[in-house]
Amino acid sequence: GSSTGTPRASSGVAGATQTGAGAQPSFTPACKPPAGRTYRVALVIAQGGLGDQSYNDLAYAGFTRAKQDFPIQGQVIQSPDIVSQGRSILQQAGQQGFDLVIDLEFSTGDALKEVAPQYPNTHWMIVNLPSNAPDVTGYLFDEQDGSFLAGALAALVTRDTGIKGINPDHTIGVIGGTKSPGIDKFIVGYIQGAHQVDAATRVLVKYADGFGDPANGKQLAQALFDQGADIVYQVAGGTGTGIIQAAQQAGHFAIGVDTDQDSLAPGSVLTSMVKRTDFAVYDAIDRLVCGTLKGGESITLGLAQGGVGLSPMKFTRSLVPAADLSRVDRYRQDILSGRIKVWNVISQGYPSWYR
Amino acid sequence: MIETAPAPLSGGPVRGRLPGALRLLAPFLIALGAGAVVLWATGRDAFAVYGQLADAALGGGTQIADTLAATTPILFTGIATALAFRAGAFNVGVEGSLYVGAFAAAWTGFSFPHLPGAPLLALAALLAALAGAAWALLPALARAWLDVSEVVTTLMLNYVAILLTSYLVNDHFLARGVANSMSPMIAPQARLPPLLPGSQLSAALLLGLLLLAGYWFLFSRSTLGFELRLVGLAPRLARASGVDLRRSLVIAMLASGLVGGWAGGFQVLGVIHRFVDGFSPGYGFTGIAVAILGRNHPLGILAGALFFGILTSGGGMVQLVSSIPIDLVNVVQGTLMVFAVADLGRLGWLRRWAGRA
Amino acid sequence: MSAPRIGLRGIVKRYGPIVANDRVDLDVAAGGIHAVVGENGAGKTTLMRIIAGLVEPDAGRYELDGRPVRLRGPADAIRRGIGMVHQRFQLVEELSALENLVLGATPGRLRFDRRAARTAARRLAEQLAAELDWEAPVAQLSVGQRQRLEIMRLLYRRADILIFDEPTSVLTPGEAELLFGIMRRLAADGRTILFITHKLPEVFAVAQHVTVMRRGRVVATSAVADTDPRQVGRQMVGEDLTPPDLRPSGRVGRPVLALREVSATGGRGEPRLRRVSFEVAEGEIVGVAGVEGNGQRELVEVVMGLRQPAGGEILLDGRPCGHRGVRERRDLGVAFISEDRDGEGASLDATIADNAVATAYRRPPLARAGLLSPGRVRRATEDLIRRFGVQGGRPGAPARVLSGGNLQRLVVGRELSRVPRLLVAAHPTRGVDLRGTVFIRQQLHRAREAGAAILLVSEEIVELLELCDRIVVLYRGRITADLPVARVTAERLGALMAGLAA
Amino acid sequence: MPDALQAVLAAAAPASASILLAAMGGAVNRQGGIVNVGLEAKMLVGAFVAVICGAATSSSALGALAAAAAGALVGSAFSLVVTRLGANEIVAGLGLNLAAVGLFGYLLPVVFGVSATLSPPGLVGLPLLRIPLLDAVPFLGPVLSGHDPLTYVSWMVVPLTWLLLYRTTWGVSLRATGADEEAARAAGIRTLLLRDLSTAWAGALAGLAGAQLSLGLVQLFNKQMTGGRGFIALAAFYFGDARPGLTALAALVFGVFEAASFRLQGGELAPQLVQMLPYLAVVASLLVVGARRRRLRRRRELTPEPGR
Ligand SMILES: Nc1ncnc2c1ncn2[C@@H]1O[C@H](COP(=O)(O)OP(=O)(O)OP(=O)(O)O)[C@@H](O)[C@H]1O
Ligand SMILES: Nc1ncnc2c1ncn2[C@@H]1O[C@H](COP(=O)(O)OP(=O)(O)OP(=O)(O)O)[C@@H](O)[C@H]1O
Ligand SMILES: [Mg+2]
Ligand SMILES: [Mg+2]
Repeated sequence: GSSTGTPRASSGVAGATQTGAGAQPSFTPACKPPAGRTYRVALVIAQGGLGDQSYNDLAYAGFTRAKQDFPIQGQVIQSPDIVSQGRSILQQAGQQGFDLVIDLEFSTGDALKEVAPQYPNTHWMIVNLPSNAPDVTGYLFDEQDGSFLAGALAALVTRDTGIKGINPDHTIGVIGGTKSPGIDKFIVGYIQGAHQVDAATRVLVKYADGFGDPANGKQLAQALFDQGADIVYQVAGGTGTGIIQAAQQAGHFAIGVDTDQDSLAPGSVLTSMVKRTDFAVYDAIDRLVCGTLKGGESITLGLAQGGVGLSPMKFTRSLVPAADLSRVDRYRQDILSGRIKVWNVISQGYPSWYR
Repeated sequence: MIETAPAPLSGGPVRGRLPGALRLLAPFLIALGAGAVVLWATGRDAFAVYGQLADAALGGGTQIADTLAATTPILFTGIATALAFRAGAFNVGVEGSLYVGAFAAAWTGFSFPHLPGAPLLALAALLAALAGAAWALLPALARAWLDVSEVVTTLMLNYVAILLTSYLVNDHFLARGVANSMSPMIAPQARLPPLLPGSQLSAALLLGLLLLAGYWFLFSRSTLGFELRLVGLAPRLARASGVDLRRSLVIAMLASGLVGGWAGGFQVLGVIHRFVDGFSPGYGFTGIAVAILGRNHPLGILAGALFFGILTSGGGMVQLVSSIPIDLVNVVQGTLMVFAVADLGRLGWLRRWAGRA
Repeated sequence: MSAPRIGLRGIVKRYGPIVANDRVDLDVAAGGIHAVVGENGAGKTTLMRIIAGLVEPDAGRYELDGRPVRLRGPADAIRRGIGMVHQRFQLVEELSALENLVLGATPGRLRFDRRAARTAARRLAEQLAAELDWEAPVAQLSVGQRQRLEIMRLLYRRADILIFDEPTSVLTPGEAELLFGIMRRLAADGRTILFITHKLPEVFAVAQHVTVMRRGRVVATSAVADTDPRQVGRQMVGEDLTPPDLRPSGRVGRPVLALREVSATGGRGEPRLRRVSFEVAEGEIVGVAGVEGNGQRELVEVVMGLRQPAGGEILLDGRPCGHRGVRERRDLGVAFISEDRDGEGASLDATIADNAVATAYRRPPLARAGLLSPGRVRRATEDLIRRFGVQGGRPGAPARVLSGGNLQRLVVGRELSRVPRLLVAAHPTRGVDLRGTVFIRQQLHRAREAGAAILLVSEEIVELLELCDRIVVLYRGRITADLPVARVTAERLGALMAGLAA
Repeated sequence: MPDALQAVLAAAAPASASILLAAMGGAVNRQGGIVNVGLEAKMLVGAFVAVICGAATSSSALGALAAAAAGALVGSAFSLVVTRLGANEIVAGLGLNLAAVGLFGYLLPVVFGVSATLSPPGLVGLPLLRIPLLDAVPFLGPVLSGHDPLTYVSWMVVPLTWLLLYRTTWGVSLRATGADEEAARAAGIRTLLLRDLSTAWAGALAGLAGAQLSLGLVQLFNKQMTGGRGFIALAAFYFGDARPGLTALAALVFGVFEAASFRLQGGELAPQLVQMLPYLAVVASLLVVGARRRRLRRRRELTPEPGR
């Protein structure tokens, strides 16, 4: 049982106006760090390792940022064999009396449940799992919501042959780095969003063989374009850079993920589904330093908090009819108000319509 | 083409004039020297780093336990690979056997929660072994009857095994509520008892050592072992002496796959306690290095497995105290591998220099 | 008179404890054939390898035309015109004859000029009056052809000192004659030829000088004209060898091996055995006479179970066994001395002990219930080494340290360590010295007298006549004659082997 | 259907080029007696150098050349350890791969300030060449035309390799070295040097393969971008018994089935099952080849001598 806290960061609900581009969480310390005390924080990197240009890299970015803003001594632990070694790493981190251990590896969730209680002086943070022990804080992302908006936008745009690079058939695509619930959470949201706009939209799904093979990503994207897609959502980290290049060369569109990738190929990246893992890490450290990290709670970073959302579309906003943009924004409001419920693969399992 | 295994695999030339034990040790010393060069090249104090590594890997009870835990799967894959090499079969498919074995064990573990511990463990081990051996069957038969290079088939089947288990876990046996692809937990009674609470070290290590003893016994005390050795060393003599080359080849490959299956199975039963998609960092391939480093000799295999175990566990843990990135550890480990098999004794000038010094 | 073409002074070569060459002095005159004889392990090959630049002497002086030289490897030797035809041919089996001919001898040029090579090849072939299929991979050439190819390689490299290490040990009588013709012609052209053999008649047939070695030393060098076989034999062995009495007692029992209309085909599907039928009985040695390549190998393989017969029936003690594998036959008491010593007979990489027990490791006393006793294996090996006089290596050493003849003693000892029901022996005395030859023939004789049935494949007419009760002649895969030894003479046998009507 | 097939083939051509290049180098290396497990590393080095030099000189051609040179360099170093220090080529190769991945993982953040992907400004990819006449051919046009230069190089390397191995003294000597080193040395061949050269050559081709990935298929470097292609190349030359034709065939079979699998994905079959396709295709074709060989052999061995 864990109450659900809300991050104070949702402060600047500034740009909630235009499109899906929602709140921008602010990277500013919530308090003045107490002088003369340095905190020891460990960041345990997940399967796939640094360089996935996705989940791990983002968390690491937030971690480095926090190191600048707070008096912390941070260690990044990357194991060649995290799945087997994860538990030992947590155990030894606890033994060495770290103040906060940030665990990015999902498969160590159960280990954490057993290890955390042994070290009451250490705080623990885990991503994408609800808190499962007193000292453990869970950070949850509503990637499905952001992906829903991406899917809706894509479905709208793919019908609009007025836009250069858009073909007549209502087909869009998505490429996942690997087949796993964490990725399908994006994909299912994307499909649901597309079908919300037009149930007839064809959404083609393909998976790459990892997060570091851009050539592979490019070939998959080309296969999608051959099959009539003109917009491809990439949920594949480093592999996605190849997908974006494919879109650029084919004169079609890609949709970026995790960070705002619109500038990677200006005009060819329709938008990006931004996910602020970096902020989650920053926030946890912030709370640690400010003494507000209670533990035993799960913090959700969704559209409302700016944990997920669409990019401002710096280069493509002009291409897309205002009507479409505002329609996407309406969907956003509906999700916030709960009028639209987007399917969450992780908490709900797979929907009957996606296997 | 019958002789698919590259020459060096048949034991390899006896190096230098060093006595047995030292001969097995020498490469590791040379290798550490080479690794030091890399470290200094990246502006780090090699001694300090090695010190921290050693401390992280061996600095205390838990550290040693975790290192031994990291050694266990490599010990299994090392034995598995050596089994095939000895008989002249270059099986690079241990990784594949490991995956299917791991899955079989996990499946047993979570499918029969009502069975008591002992029989459940036995069943899991049995199915892991069967799965692993089955994975080596096709390459074995293809090599024996069709003279099809086992290198290609086993290498390809590795990818197939990884994809197959990924399919099974994603589409049929997925644990709820987590972001990555993994099976449900195995029943508690299906876990191998830990040797040291608070560490990952499980009884699997003992099984591994037992297996190693069995490996030694097979090749130095049994007629079957003699046959397999003869086939690997002198196939034509073996054939003329009445050894059935096909049978030996198949036996060796299946034994290799079986042990590979255990490598994965016991990793699941002892450490991970579930199947996780793509969990292996390449234990199977490390096993190749271990077998060759150890010249298929039981003690050599043990030394090789420990060597990599220390690097894996130390390389991970050292980051808790120092800022040496894993990539640098990989560079060092890679260099270590290269030079561990090099014979600096062949460098005339070095020998002379050593002679003078 | 001018300095000798080759002059060796106090050459010493040690291998661990063994002194392979012990203060050897040797002069070889230009433009002649110089024979080197000696028992197995006497150091002949080692000495020749030193001359050919393959082995560095530990001490001593090496002169060419009176000028001291220090060879830096075989390439250097070849540049100075010295080439060697080894006991084990140095040909690359996978490559074609033509490619082998020019291999390593076309420096600088990138393009492999087949036409030029072929013309050179044809010229050499004419010079040696020996044609062969230049495009075929060497693996498909007969032993004789390979040897001639080796010779042509040396000539292609303009060698004028040619060293032959037991060239005739692998040749049929006919091919040996061919070789001698070639050697004489080369000598006549002023080339210098060194020639190792265990067969004294050959020495007196072709050589002008003969050097005798014993235990690493040169005990005598003399002009052939001034000596005789008995004297040379005595110098080799150190004593007179009284030829043993190998006459059969004639107590022949029930048939052990029976072939009925057995056919077999070779690797490329060509027929090799055509409806062969004969029997071998207890206490009988049946010789298979024939020139290499007339089906002997296939016959042996079929009998051993190494090759599936294409037709016909093979009976062991009356029971059909055409379908049985090698092991089953060995378990029925079949033993096998292969003509292919370094492959099927023994393994140079395996230890002497491994080789010694390669066929007995499954039986008590070495093994019980699948468990092997290393102690027993070692003792069995030492026992074998003692009983069959294998010299030059301990059980733990790799078999490659053994000289050719000693390795053969090891193989023979292994197969005869217990009296077999049937012994299949192919060229058992190839490359074995006088004493060893006598010894091995005695072993075969004893086995026969102990009731073994023996199938002896050989090209040595002497050996066949000396040992056999009956001789069958194999020509073009057919049995062209099956005679009791009393009814054959050397001449008649030679004619039959050559396919001339009896 | 035909245009689906056409699309697959057109996609397979550039996709298999890197494997083809690396496999050809590996084949030559293997003929010389060295099993090159380190191709992966050399491809990675090539891909990296190609991007760096390509950007620095803003010429993709120079980038590719530099990649080849770098590959050859690494290859030679690797070879020396094997030939002169008697290192076991398998372990050394695996070690090299590990070291390379680690090296770039270390360099990218420290030196270039990126985590995995490097696409420096001014980087120009290889052009896509339209072959005038070929272009017009009905079905084959798009298949054979419109690829990057290195793809065409990869095709030309196949006959080149054949010439190298069977029509040059160098090739003959190399094959002799691989088949029977002792005999080759006795024939006066400098076997070690020859092996080093063959490994350098393999390195150069692997380097080009890397360049084809990082300048041809995509225009950027990623520390994992070789994605195991070096091992597929290994399988290819084992498949082809190190003979150019068969090796190339294996590489193309893999490429075609991979391209096909990309298009089959998204159907009824689970993605992982579809992804197995290229690997299973390689195994299956090996079994077919083996089975046919065996049937022939047995028929030959077991035809009884016809009675007169
Ligand atoms: N010299 C050798 N080295 C290694 N393996 C060998 C050797 N000779 C035979 N083999 C293997 O032993 C097995 C049986 O060999 P054998 O020559 O008996 O085949 P075979 O009986 O001709 O086969 P088939 O039954 O297909 O005709 C084959 O797998 C072959 O690859
Ligand atoms: N490479 C080696 N290592 C160790 N011992 C060797 C080696 N080569 C030869 N010997 C030993 O040196 C001695 C002479 O060997 P060598 O081959 O010269 O004899 P040989 O006269 O040629 O005998 P054979 O007539 O049987 O060929 C033998 O005792 C042999 O065991
Ligand atoms: Mg459209
Ligand atoms: Mg000799």
